[in-house]
Amino acid sequence: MTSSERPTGDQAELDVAAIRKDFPLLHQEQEGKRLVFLDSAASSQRPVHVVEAMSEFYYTSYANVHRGVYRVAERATNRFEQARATVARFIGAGSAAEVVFTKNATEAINLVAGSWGKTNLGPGDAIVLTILEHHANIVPWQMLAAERGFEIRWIPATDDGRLDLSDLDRLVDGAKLVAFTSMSNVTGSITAAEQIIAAAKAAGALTLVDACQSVPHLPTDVTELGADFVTFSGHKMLGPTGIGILWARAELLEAMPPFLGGGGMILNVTTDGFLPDAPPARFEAGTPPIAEAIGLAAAIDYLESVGMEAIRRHEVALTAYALRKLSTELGDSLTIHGPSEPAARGGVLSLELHGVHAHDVSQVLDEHAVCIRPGHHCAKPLMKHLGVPATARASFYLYNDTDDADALAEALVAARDFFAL
Amino acid sequence: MTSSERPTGDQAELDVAAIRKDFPLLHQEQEGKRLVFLDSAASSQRPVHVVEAMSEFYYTSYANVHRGVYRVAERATNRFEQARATVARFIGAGSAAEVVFTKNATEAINLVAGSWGKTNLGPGDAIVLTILEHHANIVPWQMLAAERGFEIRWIPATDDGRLDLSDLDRLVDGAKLVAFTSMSNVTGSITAAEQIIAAAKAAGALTLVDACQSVPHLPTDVTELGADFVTFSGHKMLGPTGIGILWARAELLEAMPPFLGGGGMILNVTTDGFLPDAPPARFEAGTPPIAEAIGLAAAIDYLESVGMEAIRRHEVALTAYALRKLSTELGDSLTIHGPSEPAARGGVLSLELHGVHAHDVSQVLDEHAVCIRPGHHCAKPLMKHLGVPATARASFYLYNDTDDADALAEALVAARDFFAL
Amino acid sequence: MSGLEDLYREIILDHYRNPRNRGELESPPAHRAEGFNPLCGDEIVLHVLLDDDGVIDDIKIGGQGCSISQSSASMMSAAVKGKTIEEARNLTATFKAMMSIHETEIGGDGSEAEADEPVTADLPLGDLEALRGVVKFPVRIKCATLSWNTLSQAFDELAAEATG
Amino acid sequence: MSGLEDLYREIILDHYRNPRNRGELESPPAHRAEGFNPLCGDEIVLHVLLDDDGVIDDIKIGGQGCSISQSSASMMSAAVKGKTIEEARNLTATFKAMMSIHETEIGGDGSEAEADEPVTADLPLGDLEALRGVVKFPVRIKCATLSWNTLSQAFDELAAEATG
Ligand SMILES: Cc1ncc(COP(=O)(O)O)c(C=O)c1O
Ligand SMILES: Cc1ncc(COP(=O)(O)O)c(C=O)c1O
Repeated sequence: MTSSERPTGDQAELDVAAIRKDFPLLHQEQEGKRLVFLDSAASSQRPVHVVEAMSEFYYTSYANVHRGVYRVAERATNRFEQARATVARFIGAGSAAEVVFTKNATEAINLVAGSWGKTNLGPGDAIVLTILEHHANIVPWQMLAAERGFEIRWIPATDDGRLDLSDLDRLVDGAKLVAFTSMSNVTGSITAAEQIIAAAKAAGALTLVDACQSVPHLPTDVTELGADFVTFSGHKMLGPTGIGILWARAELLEAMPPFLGGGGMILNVTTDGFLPDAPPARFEAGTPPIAEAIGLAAAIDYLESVGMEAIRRHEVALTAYALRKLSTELGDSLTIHGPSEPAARGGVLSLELHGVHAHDVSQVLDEHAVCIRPGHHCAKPLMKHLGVPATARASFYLYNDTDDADALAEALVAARDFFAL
Repeated sequence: MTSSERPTGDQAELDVAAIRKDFPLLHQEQEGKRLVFLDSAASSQRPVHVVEAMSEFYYTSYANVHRGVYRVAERATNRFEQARATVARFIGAGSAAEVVFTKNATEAINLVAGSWGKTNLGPGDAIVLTILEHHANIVPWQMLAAERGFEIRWIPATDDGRLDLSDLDRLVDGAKLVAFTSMSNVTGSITAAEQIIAAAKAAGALTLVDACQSVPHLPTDVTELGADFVTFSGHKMLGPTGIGILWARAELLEAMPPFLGGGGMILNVTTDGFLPDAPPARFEAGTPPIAEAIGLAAAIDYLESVGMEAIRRHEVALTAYALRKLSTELGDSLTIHGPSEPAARGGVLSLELHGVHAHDVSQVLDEHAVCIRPGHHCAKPLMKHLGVPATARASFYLYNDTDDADALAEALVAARDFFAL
Repeated sequence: MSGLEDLYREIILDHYRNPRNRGELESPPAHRAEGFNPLCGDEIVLHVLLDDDGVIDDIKIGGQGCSISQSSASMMSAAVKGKTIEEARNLTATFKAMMSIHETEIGGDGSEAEADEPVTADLPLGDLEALRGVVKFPVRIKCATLSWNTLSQAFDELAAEATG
Repeated sequence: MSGLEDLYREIILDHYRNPRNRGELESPPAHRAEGFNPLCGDEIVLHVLLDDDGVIDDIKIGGQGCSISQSSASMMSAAVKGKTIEEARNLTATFKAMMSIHETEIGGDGSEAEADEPVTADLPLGDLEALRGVVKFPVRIKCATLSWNTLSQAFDELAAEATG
């Protein structure tokens, strides 16, 4: 509210006020204050463009896809497949056939475990995970390991919540898969994907990148990255709920057996058995998230119109500002987990206000209309490593600015004072 | 277009003109003709109420569910759980905790196979399916059977596409599960669920009812039905894509291991393993279809405001009218698969225009703005049984009336004449 | 911040800052039970020691959590110490009845059924009354009930051991 | 119904009603290949008999399908009979190039890559030109290409047998 009075050089590149106009949810007030939404790492808000693209689709072109001959069904199928092509282009995939639509990133990882993992992992084998992982990239592997009896190794973390890669070569030696997050959803730490992928390749292991936190915030090129599997979710990148993405190299998908069975993934079915179709259809049993794919494509259009490079620069600048501001205002009473260097991290700040539990911090902040998320953020092994039961996580996106960081700092001071002995 | 001139006694109960006003897609014209949408068995259209409920939710109350303390997140969680309660009430479930949200009905069936099936079926065991099944209720069991080595038995069908239950007791004897459709998506035949469930119970087998085609069109009470698992999809009942439902008896869900692993389904995770949460959370790994649940609840509100009994009566009357009309206009040149008695079937007509392939029928009908679906309808075993490669399927819903049936008959006559030798 | 003062009554903050019965007991003879709030990561470790008449001889609380879950656990420990299992169960029912108004709305975990449990007693809650304000903050109800649910779990486990 | 007449040219309907080379060949010596259109259930069963010089000595078509897939198969059989594998492959490329304009849009099955295949020939298509109208009906392209894809599959299988 006082942004015009303050230097905004840090983030002048994005016209945040104009962007915010596109996000109706951000226009609301709470207790007479502008809502400050700092929970995009859990799920982003979405611009009218996305919501209206879905409404327009439902109102003009909706039908089930892939099997209809009539024009409306043909339109629906075309738009659905165009959405797949949009996703493919956005992440630099070699072909749209490498893009599989799932219900969320979690299903995408379960798909890799249940299809590739089930046919390639057994007793004597090993895979490598990291202590930074979200439960989505842990539990599917633990479930499979319980069934198939392979070893799970863990890349440890440093005290400030980055990966400790000092022992990388030994850890990946003999492993069949290295599955890791591109950016921690707790510490914001950006992992050294190139280094891990190179080490995995040298060891003959495949790589899965859980890119949930990076695809929405950083330019992504899966081909350049050289990974084998990349997974992410629509709802964290301005898209709707109900859709996630698995990208995988075409040869891998072609060699993988189906994950879920049903309509749309077969060439033939008799009472004796079935013949699976080619990817990506093979992995999309049942009616897919049709309107959600249209919404996701609209979200990508929106992100591209702002520019992924610009979004990244904006977030780095905003994170730098917030780190400074919070340490000025709260000093020793606050620990911010994660790398101190803004360029090494995304706009995710995991806060520990000393003597105040994250739940209580979040409760007080809500009174100030500041929305953050307390908890383990589905990363309990990392919480244990950091020695905290929970953190209060504030996360930025393209619609946040220094006003929001100021509001966060102010509310945190109030929380500290409220709970002061 | 001439409905005012014709007797409408058959279906006077529903004000179809008023209902149609709520469905923007149905307002479009194609080649100067009103669009006649007869593909609801594949996926229904949706009223503004449903689309607007989702938009409103995204604009005012969206946040990821279950973990936020701030008010917006609390609102989102409440509305999501209220949607679950709405579904539970709509189908007569004992408790909302018996309702699991999946991405579609196909995932719901795969969940039962991958969780209950995987822990309960092995060599020497048998399950029973029917020749009427959709691939969604075949392929998951074939995949599991290939892995675990149990037998699949098949309830045969009669020539007119109903179940042949003459040998039911012998077929279910010693089986652990009987999984069957409540209504064929090809022949419209309503199966004798009570009889099958009673026989299964007597044999000590559990039952899974694929209710995709009945829940949208008939009053449903799962408790009264006495089944163990019931599955259906949102998109066939005026709801959005991206959401399906598994209902199961609480004791069953409680005893079942997780299906997909990830965030939201655990009590605790360490590097050594994880502790699953209680149902339904146990079966909802990752960010659920949040907005889709809101949309589905709105769809249920809409259906209830019209009345499920009234919808059923309307469809029976309309089907009776269509069966008469088609046989009058097309006589011997047309075969309509399925029971001839309207009360024994849903509003799904699988047509075979002699000498004209379903694909070609559908193409000609599209020129008349009549949308039907040609193909195997994901029921290849049934197609084989009926001795056809494909049928042209027309299906009715609450927004269809005798005008639509007339348009269908007229377009079919044109198709016959076009391809006549 | 009037809403906040409703939630964070002085007595709650006092129990949070000076938790009663904090610690562990040797197990056995004490029974150990662990509870998780999967939504936020709060954990509670209860140790309950019963005498031969089924009276709670001692109870200790471990684990980590927010002010609401910690103070509720602390107050609970003080309230049930010296009580029989049945008395403690009745107190639990009374407390959960106070909390149940909204629990069904945010549960999604079958807690609905809980709300239907017959409330077997309507006991005076004493200090615990201070937690009534939590009802206005539905997400926090699970914090307040965590220790109580864990206590019920401990009793169930003990009963299962006895019969099993 | 001008659109329809574009799709259903007289020659297409003629091949549909009077399919050429309908039937089976003994296998071996003929090679048998099966193709499915998963979208609609159309099936095609090809039998191809090659002579020692790799010339298509005989070809027979079985299976069921719509007018577009059946007539395309019929025309294909007439067009490739007496041709070498290479000539037939070139004809396939030419035909698929004519059809490819929209195939990528509705494929979702990796057909995009196909469209990028170098078109190794631009042969006269003769009767097959009549299928050009299908391009305006993208959903039907898969009907028109089913027999051609199955022919390519047959050649691939033969090549694999020869080298394997
Ligand atoms: C009888 C039946 N079962 C299962 C399904 C699968 O539903 P979905 O595609 O929504 O998973 C359908 C719909 O296609 C159906 O008609
Ligand atoms: C790093 C990371 N991985 C995986 C996930 C799971 O995503 P979803 O819940 O959309 O499946 C999330 C989001 O919660 C995440 O932040």
